[in-house]
Amino acid sequence: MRSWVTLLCALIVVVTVPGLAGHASAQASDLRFPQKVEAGTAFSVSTTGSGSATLYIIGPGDTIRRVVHLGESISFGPDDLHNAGHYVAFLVSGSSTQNAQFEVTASHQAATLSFLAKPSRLPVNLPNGVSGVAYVFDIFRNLILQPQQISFELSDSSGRAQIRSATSRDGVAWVKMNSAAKAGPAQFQAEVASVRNKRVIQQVPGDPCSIRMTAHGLGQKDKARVALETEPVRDCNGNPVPDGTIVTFTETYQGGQSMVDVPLKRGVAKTELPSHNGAVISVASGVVMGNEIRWSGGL
Amino acid sequence: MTGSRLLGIILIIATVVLVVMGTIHPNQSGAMIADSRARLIGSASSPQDAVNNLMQQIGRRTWEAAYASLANKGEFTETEFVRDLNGNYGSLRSYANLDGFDSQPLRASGDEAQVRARMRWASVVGIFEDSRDLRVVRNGSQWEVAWPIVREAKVPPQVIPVNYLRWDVVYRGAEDDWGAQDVEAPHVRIIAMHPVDRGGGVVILGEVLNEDVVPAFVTVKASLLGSNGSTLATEDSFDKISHILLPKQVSPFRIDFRNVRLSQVDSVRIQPSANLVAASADPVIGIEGQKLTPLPDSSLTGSLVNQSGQVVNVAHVIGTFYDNKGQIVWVADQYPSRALLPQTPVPFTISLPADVSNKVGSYRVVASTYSSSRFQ
Amino acid sequence: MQRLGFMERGAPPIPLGLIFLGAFLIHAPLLLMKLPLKSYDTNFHIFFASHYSHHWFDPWNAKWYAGFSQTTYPPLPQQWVAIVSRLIGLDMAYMLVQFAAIVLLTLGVYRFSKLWVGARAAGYAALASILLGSEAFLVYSAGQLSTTFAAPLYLNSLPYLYEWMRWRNWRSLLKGSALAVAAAAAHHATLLFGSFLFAIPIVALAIIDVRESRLAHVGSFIIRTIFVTALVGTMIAVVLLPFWIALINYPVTQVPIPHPSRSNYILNPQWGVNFFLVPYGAMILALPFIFMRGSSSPRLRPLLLGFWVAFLLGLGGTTPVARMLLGRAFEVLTMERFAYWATLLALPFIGLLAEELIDRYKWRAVAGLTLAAGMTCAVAVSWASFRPADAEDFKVESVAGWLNRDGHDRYRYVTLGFGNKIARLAVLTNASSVDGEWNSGRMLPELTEHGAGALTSSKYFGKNGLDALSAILQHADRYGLKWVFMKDPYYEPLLVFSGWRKVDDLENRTITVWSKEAVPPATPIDSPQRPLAWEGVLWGILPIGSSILAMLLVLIPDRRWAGQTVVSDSDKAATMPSAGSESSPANDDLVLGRIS
Amino acid sequence: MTPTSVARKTLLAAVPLLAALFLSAAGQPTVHVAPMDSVGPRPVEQQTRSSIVRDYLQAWQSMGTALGENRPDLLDASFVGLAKDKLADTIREQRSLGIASSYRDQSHDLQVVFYSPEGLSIQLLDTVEYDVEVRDHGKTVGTQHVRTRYVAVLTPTESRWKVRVFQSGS
Repeated sequence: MRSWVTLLCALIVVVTVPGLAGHASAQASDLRFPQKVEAGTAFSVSTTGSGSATLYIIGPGDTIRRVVHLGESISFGPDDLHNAGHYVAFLVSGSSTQNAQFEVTASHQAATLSFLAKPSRLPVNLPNGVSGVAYVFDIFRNLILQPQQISFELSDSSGRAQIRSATSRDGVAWVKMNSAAKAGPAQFQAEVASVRNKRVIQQVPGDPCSIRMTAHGLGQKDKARVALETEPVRDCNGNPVPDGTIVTFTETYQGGQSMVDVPLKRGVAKTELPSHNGAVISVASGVVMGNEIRWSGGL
Repeated sequence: MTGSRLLGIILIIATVVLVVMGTIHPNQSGAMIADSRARLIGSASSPQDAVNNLMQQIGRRTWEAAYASLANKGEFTETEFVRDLNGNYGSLRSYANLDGFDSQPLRASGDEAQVRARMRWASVVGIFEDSRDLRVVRNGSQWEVAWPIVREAKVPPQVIPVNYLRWDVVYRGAEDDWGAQDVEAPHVRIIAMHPVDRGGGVVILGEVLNEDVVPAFVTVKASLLGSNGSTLATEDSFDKISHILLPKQVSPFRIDFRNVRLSQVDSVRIQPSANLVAASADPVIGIEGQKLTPLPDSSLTGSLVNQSGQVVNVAHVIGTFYDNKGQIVWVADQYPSRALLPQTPVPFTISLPADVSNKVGSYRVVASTYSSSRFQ
Repeated sequence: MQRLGFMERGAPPIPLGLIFLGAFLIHAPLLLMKLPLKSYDTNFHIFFASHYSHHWFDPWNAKWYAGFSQTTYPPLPQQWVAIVSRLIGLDMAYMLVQFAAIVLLTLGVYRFSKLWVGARAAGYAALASILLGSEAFLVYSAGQLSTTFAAPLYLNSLPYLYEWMRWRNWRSLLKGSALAVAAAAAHHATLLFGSFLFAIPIVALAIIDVRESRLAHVGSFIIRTIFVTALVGTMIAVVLLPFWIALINYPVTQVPIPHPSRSNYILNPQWGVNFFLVPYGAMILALPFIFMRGSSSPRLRPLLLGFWVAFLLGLGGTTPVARMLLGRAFEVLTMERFAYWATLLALPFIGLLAEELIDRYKWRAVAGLTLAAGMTCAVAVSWASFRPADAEDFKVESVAGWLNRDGHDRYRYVTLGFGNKIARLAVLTNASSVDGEWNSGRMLPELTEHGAGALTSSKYFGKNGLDALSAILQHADRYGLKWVFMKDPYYEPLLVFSGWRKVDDLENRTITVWSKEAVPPATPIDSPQRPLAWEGVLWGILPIGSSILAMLLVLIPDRRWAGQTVVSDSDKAATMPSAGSESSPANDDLVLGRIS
Repeated sequence: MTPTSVARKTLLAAVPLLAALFLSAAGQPTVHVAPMDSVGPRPVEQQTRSSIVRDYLQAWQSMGTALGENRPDLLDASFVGLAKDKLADTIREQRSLGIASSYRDQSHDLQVVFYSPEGLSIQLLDTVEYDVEVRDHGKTVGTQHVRTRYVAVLTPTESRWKVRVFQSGS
């Protein structure tokens, strides 16, 4: 039994090893391509022998098939290979094939930037709240892997700007910046070698700060109700809180409660609630509490 | 020949008898809901018969017959009667069918009696009850129901100024343009979460805040994780939440898990998700006269007042109940059956479990609304 | 050799060819107009057929209920539709198969009636079957292809089985058994209940005839009867094996779903019209005759009793009989099929009545009967227009188109207010739904626990329906359910308050599309109900094979009996066998050229 | 120990090695993934760690099949934007020339080098070995074994990570 296993293994080795060797030898090349070619540049390759042959260049970005004359050099124009990547070449002449591998690299000249700026909306005065990521591409939309100096600038509506620069690594650079204290749209720009890309970041007011309300009776109009109105609601940086923000009025009285969620309109929230003598009326927006009023003008 | 035809005569008689039996004592449990309630409308020889007959007619929506049987039909029109039961302005009642009823005599004399009729209506968002104390009066040998009409409120002619606050959303579009900005999803935050064991299952109670400056369409999903990190169950808040939250608005949420015990749960993963949504700040709903009713009818009552000029067809009130330490002990909801007309209070009642009722120290109610353009 | 004969009075019997021509003239135009497409269930059968046409050997259909097995429903007519659809498309294939069933019914009624009455009366019965209200109701209003396909096969099988029981005719045994098995492969309920309502009267008739005939031996008759029962039972068990496996492993235990045919037709007169007046039509006028004539002739009494039981069952909840006799099956079955069978059982009487009226009143009777039958048929055919399956006719092509584009079909969907259009939609779209119309095949707990039918019609099932809808919407994530197509605004508040958002509208804004965020794409449900591969192979071979076998077997010529003579006299002869002549009344072969 | 027994043992020991060689030739590529704990600026979530590798390897499969069968539609599942456009162009060129190329990846050595702060892009380097076989009108032109480094940028879509930049070179 063991001898059969031995024989089988020997056979496998005998069959496999020359195969592997052949595989390795297939990579031996007589075709001399430059090891690296910059995308969009012209170059030529010399050949040996005589007669005609077919040249195949295959890569994930480009495919070329060309009939060439052996013994002459093969020329490639700037438009022939412009996608960066690893290419394999075969020169087939009759039964013989010559192989080669080479790389097309991205141009060093940045032409476009993919700029990811996030978030598109954030509260004011938030440290490191804004992030920018830039990918640098050449004119053929190849990622430029060589380091590039990229400048990021975030300028708010008043013109104040934060500027940072970063060096790209493997084609990407990133920064984080603070949002400004003043609400409004801010311009966020990335720039490399005079190539710019802009984004707009909305800097919005933060939570309301110290909500204050007043209460007054409706008099003859409706004695049973009390009118409530806030002062203009602002965040802690003085920015007006946007209209539509909900302000909750709650009236608590003996054995009961009334409440209403009112949106800010033109900066203030106002409503009417049933009037109860001795009722405590409070105001809040989200988790921020405002002042309290003890109402003594009710029925 | 007479004998030979006897079988035929017997079969005909048996058929008639069987049909009569099936009609006098119908058992139509396999029939459609509306059909299964069909009964022979007999004579109203007692107050309860009169009420039962009326309820059957209401259940089968034979409005004309029901109205004709009333003792006080001179006080209102058939249209008003139908509107009382069937709703108006696209309210929840207009989406409801009588699912069942029971009647309970309260008092009776020779010529007059009072019977309480509890009607259970099945609506698209669940069951609601309508209880009416009916006066039943004798008319000759028959009894007739005097229907306590609830007239739909009439809004006085007026001009209500409208300055709509409305958000619309324009998205970037489907084309792929890497790095181009799209509008940011709203930021929401869970500000409270409390799991409790209840009724053979786990209930997650909590509150979510829209901390952004734009409206958010919010859904809260929760997963119960076992001790080995495996997910025991995942559910979402479904309608036990106010899905559209305006900036800085807070909504309670409740997520029910059946057949899981809290002891099996190692941790809870809450996943709030928020999307930008076109929304309007109107209508503004005041929730007035909120009052806790103690046991045995433990509930929170109050009334909704539509402070805007737009009719709200269906409203949804959700109550958050806290203990004295401020921890959420229960979240419950109700859909009032009537439409909210401008400036017209509509009562609501949120029922509370008896055991929770004792613990409630404070509460908070939010209302969300549905307005269909078809009824404006 | 003695043989049974009937005294034929007056006019000769109507040739069967003429009856077939009548069936063609009445039903072919209606079917060419695709009238059944408006019915309740036609699209359901087409949906099943559509699946067979794409996956012949895989009965697992992922398009409904997130996946269900079609082995839960005998496949024969749908498989024939699938085969024929390769040539003429699904819709016309359905019409053709339905037409074949109608023609087979005339033949079946003729042959079945000939067991009870003379050839002339049987011819009238066959003619009446063309205009039968219940047939037209089932074809054009209910769309019950399986029922109307199985009944003719069964009716054609019974005379052969009678022949075997009485005369030990082996060819008849083969033919009758094959046809009975094919009938079972077409519809299980027809087999289960038809065996009682149709076969027991036949057995009783055979007993009567055997007792009156001094030639046959009762003992051997009993053995033959048991043998044929066992044979047919075994064959059916084998041919429908995947069906039995599904039924045994997953019995229909879901909460019963209400159906109007179970209501009391007097207390709910609208259903009385639908399930009694329309199917019976002018036959109601003949009911006294049926009872009187059926009871006056001992040989007709088994038929009368069979008719009476079917009649009572067909009355649904109008009498307590159906509930008592059927037990839980009452909550599962729909009752209109019993009315259909009752009318089929009544047809021999109708044939007799027609014969007598024509003999007595000549052309006046012919005119009156034609008018009555014609009106019955006309009302039943047009009933689908008076009381359409859908309140509104609308197209679902736009919905299917929407689902099939932009990867929408990666998610599941549900419709609201689409009625039985969901089957048509399921045929057209690649997407899968959690809803469906084949309630016995569904396994999703959200659907089986609530006692409601299709989600698309939830509101008609009251609280149960709405609970089922809520439950499935609540578990949208679980099933990859991302889309709701809403035709009926009734459901809008539920969608709004439970977190669904309107994302699109179709068909001139009459259909709105609602979506739920963050629902993961649908994944196949790993269901233990999924049939094994060998079951799929059996399902693809045996039922259709049984029908092909039946067709081949009926082509075998019957042995001809020598010396056909007609004996006996008086009107009794029309309903009683002559003691002096013993023959197989069923020896009219199914091969058309040799009939009549 | 005799020389025969040594030879026999050596051969026996070679059996699993050879089996592994055959298996790897016939089956999936070998994959090595560098730890992602120190990737910045955003830490890689546990779920992303597995999905990113799975989706990237799936992209190789898709690319191999798409280039082998000249079917650009097969790219949709795994590629987006630039990468998809470039590969689709290549397939169109191949198809017009009657050429097909088969990519059989044998090993991947993956290293995630950048995960953007907002989580919208992730960059990885892949030292990959693969065989590329070229056929002209169905006739094999030749096969070459390639070892190179790929830079890939993946971005999240609704259901998976898709390759947006796919470029070899150092």
